[in-house]
Amino acid sequence: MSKPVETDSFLGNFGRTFITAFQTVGAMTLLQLRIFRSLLAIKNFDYDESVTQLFKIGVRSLPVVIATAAFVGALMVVASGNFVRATGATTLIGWAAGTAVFSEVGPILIGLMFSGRVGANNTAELGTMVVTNQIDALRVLGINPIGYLIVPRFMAMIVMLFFLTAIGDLFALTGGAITCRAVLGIDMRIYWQGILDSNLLSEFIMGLVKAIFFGGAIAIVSCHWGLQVTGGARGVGRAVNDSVVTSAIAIFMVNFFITVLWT
Amino acid sequence: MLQYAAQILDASLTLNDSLVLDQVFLQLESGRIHALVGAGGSGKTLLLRMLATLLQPSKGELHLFKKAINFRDLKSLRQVRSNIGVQFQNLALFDFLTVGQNVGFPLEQDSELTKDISIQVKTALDSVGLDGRQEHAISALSGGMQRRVAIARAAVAKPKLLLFDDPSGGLDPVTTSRIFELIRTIQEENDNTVVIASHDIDRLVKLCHIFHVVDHGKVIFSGTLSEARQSTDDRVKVFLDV
Amino acid sequence: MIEYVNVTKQFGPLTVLDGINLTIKDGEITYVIGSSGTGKSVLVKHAVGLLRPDAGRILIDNIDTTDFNERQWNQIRMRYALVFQHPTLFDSMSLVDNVALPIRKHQKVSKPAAKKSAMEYLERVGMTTKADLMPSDVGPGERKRVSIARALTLSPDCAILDEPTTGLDVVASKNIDEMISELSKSLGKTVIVVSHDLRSIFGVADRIVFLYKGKIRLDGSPSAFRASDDPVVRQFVSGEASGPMET
Amino acid sequence: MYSIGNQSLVFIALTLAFLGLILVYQASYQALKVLPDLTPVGPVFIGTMVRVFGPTVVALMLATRVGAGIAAETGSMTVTDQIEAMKVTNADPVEYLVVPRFIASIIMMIVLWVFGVLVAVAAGTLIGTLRFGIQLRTFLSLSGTTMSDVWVALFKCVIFGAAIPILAADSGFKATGGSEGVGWATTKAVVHSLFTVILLDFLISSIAYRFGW
Repeated sequence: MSKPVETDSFLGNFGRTFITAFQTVGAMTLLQLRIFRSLLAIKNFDYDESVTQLFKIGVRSLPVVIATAAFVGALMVVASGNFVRATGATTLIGWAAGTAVFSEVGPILIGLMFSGRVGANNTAELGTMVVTNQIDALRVLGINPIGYLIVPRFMAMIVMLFFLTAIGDLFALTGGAITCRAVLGIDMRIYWQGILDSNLLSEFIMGLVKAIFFGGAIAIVSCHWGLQVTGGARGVGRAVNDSVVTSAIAIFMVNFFITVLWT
Repeated sequence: MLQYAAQILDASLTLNDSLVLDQVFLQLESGRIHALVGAGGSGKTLLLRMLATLLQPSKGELHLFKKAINFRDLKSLRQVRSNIGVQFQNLALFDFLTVGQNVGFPLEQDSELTKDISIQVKTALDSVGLDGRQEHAISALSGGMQRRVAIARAAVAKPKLLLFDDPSGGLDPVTTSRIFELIRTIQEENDNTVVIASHDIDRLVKLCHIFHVVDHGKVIFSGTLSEARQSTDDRVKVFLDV
Repeated sequence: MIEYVNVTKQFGPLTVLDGINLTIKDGEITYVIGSSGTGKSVLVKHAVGLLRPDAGRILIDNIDTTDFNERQWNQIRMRYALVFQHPTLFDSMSLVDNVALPIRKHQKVSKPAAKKSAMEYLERVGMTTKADLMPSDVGPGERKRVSIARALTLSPDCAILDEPTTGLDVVASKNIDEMISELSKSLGKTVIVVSHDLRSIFGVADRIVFLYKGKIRLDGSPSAFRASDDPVVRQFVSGEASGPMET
Repeated sequence: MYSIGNQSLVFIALTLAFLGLILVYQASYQALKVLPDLTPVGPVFIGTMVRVFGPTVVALMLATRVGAGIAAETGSMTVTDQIEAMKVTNADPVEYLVVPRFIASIIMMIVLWVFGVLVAVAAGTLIGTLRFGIQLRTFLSLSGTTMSDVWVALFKCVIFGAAIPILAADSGFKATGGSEGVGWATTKAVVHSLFTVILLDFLISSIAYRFGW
């Protein structure tokens, strides 16, 4: 057996990264197909596990999503503050903050936070089940791990990220409004009026559509890395790391394509 | 007069609101091999950790080498620790270092020992039958070999107090015997005080001088095997199988 | 009846099983023994399709299962109870819910009914008083008993126990040994035990299979084992440090 | 330091490139609705990239990539008793494990910020010139960027770079109970550092705004 040549050159490194990337994407597509197959076999649907997951995911991430959203909204207002000060166009602040929050920054940051809170946790949970043989135990008991564990998580993440983004948008705007008054010293009414005037329904809906896809992507990525774990405690940590990194890339890529296709 | 290498005096320990060690008296006579036996979860590992100065008793005192340990005084704690060697239950080998670096690690931390590290490491690995594997990664060794590396690392600085937590757990009878033999050799060479926590009664009986039975966070018996046979406590007889 | 025909399994460059031929008879207690890392667990995982052989066949009741897919294996697995070395209870569920899960999934019964029948299984292993505790709240010996109870819920014909007494104290070990005898003698089940606990091997086994360097070194009754003049076997039985055995 | 920087390069490049693309795309698209003129898009984009999105997004990515890595590593060392083993041999785990990562993280944060802004601007220029037909010279203008933007961004980089390894190592050292504990610690490290970056970013930006920097 020949040992693979260890190239430490930048190019070799780059090439390896790409090959692993393609392998990962391939494995994730397979997982996706298996999820859909299990979804079709509706009789195997585990109602209890789904409700548990919905509850766990929602409750677990609501506080952190709200807090993030509020600060993100605030941040957007401060960021536009510099230009508003330069141009004096205070009415534009609501429009700028609203567009940014609804269409891009809101879904992306809430998605990142969700992947950190829920996705990473999911990878850790599944990874622990793998290294402690719990997945094998399910198989030995004649229970399909995809149907029992993965499908409920997949659906729960999509549903929950959708609602969390909707709620988060609201809090982001509120956070922006408070900052508008407190830091920029601009009347909140001008800010709210700006948002109402600029008719952001399309942006709002696009953000929610993004949330659905982000939720699905985070679910597949986090389940994939969770089921991949090898090598004990260290392996679980590494898988969580891979999971959040891949989720972040997926979020930025999916985000770009949805925006381009939408407009 | 008896010399004690370590004494746990009336120590209790509370972890997460539950009392895990309850008014423990444990005295370890110097230069002897001590066995720590008891059911799973009875507190053996906690006692070893306390002896290693890694756990501070919530109440009571820990004396090592005739001095009371003050857990706040980091300088004297360092001094005491350089006289303790521990083999952890899950080995705790540094997986980012090679076999040789693992064994040499305790030496590098002690300014008096930094001379000729590689020779000391070689001698230590030789004594556990792993000479020539200095450059290997930890993950390249089998479970039994890793166990021997952990023992070599614990013993390399010739500590006065050597603690072994389940040195043979999950190993087959032959490997187990080899590890117990190894502990005997190390003790005979350096005359250190050794504590072994294990379930392997058959082999402990052959190797150890003094037996301590732990049950529900209490040390319920300390003494030789013949003393254990005369004990009126059924638990002692059950756990020592005498 | 489980038959291994010339089964070979490799992990990377390491040959773990090297042409194993073995027949496990119904109703017997078979112990698979050998030094750490010789592939005892690997051997039994082949019997339930958790691992597939690189070469060779596996026959279960004269049916060749080598090329079965996951769904076909699920049917076979229902007849087995496999208890892993480290108890694999689902740590987010209480003990009774752990036992109830396979009942709920396979017998299509309501949750309370599943729980009630789970309690009956817990009674068999003497764990009813702790049924509502979480796995992390009980000791390793008790976790092992609960995972045996869970494995029995599918009323299997055969139980496979991977190192059931490793890491347990003397008392807990004896309890498990008694349960193993019980399974075979009064319930008539086939039992396969992976172990190197010499005490229980000679106390309980009907038949011993000694695995050494990927091959079966000896296959016979405990008395045949004691009488063997193979130096490796003798060293293993006596547990002595010096001898020809490589570890 | 090498591992913190090198492993993050491809990742930062990918995410920042997509960020650059989307920002210019959105900015141009929205601008077309209100203004006929796309000349300010480039300068404004570069200015915001340097001051706001550059440090923030690079720090968010560093938090997921490096923060999770540090937590995973120290966490698995904690639950396998390697940290305890260090203590008994008189090695200080903080000095041995955290200090080198702390220094590396601050330096790499600054390096990756420069790198990330460059990648994002390159990607943004691509879409600005090709898709919206903005003149290259109009687009690549530093007229929307001031020195105070650079100073504020640098300050942010140092603060974020310092906060991430501390939070991550802290949750790693507090890990308990096997592989599940490591998973928890890693999750906690990601969430805490993501959130802390956003919070600190808001605070620094507000203060900077108040003082007119």
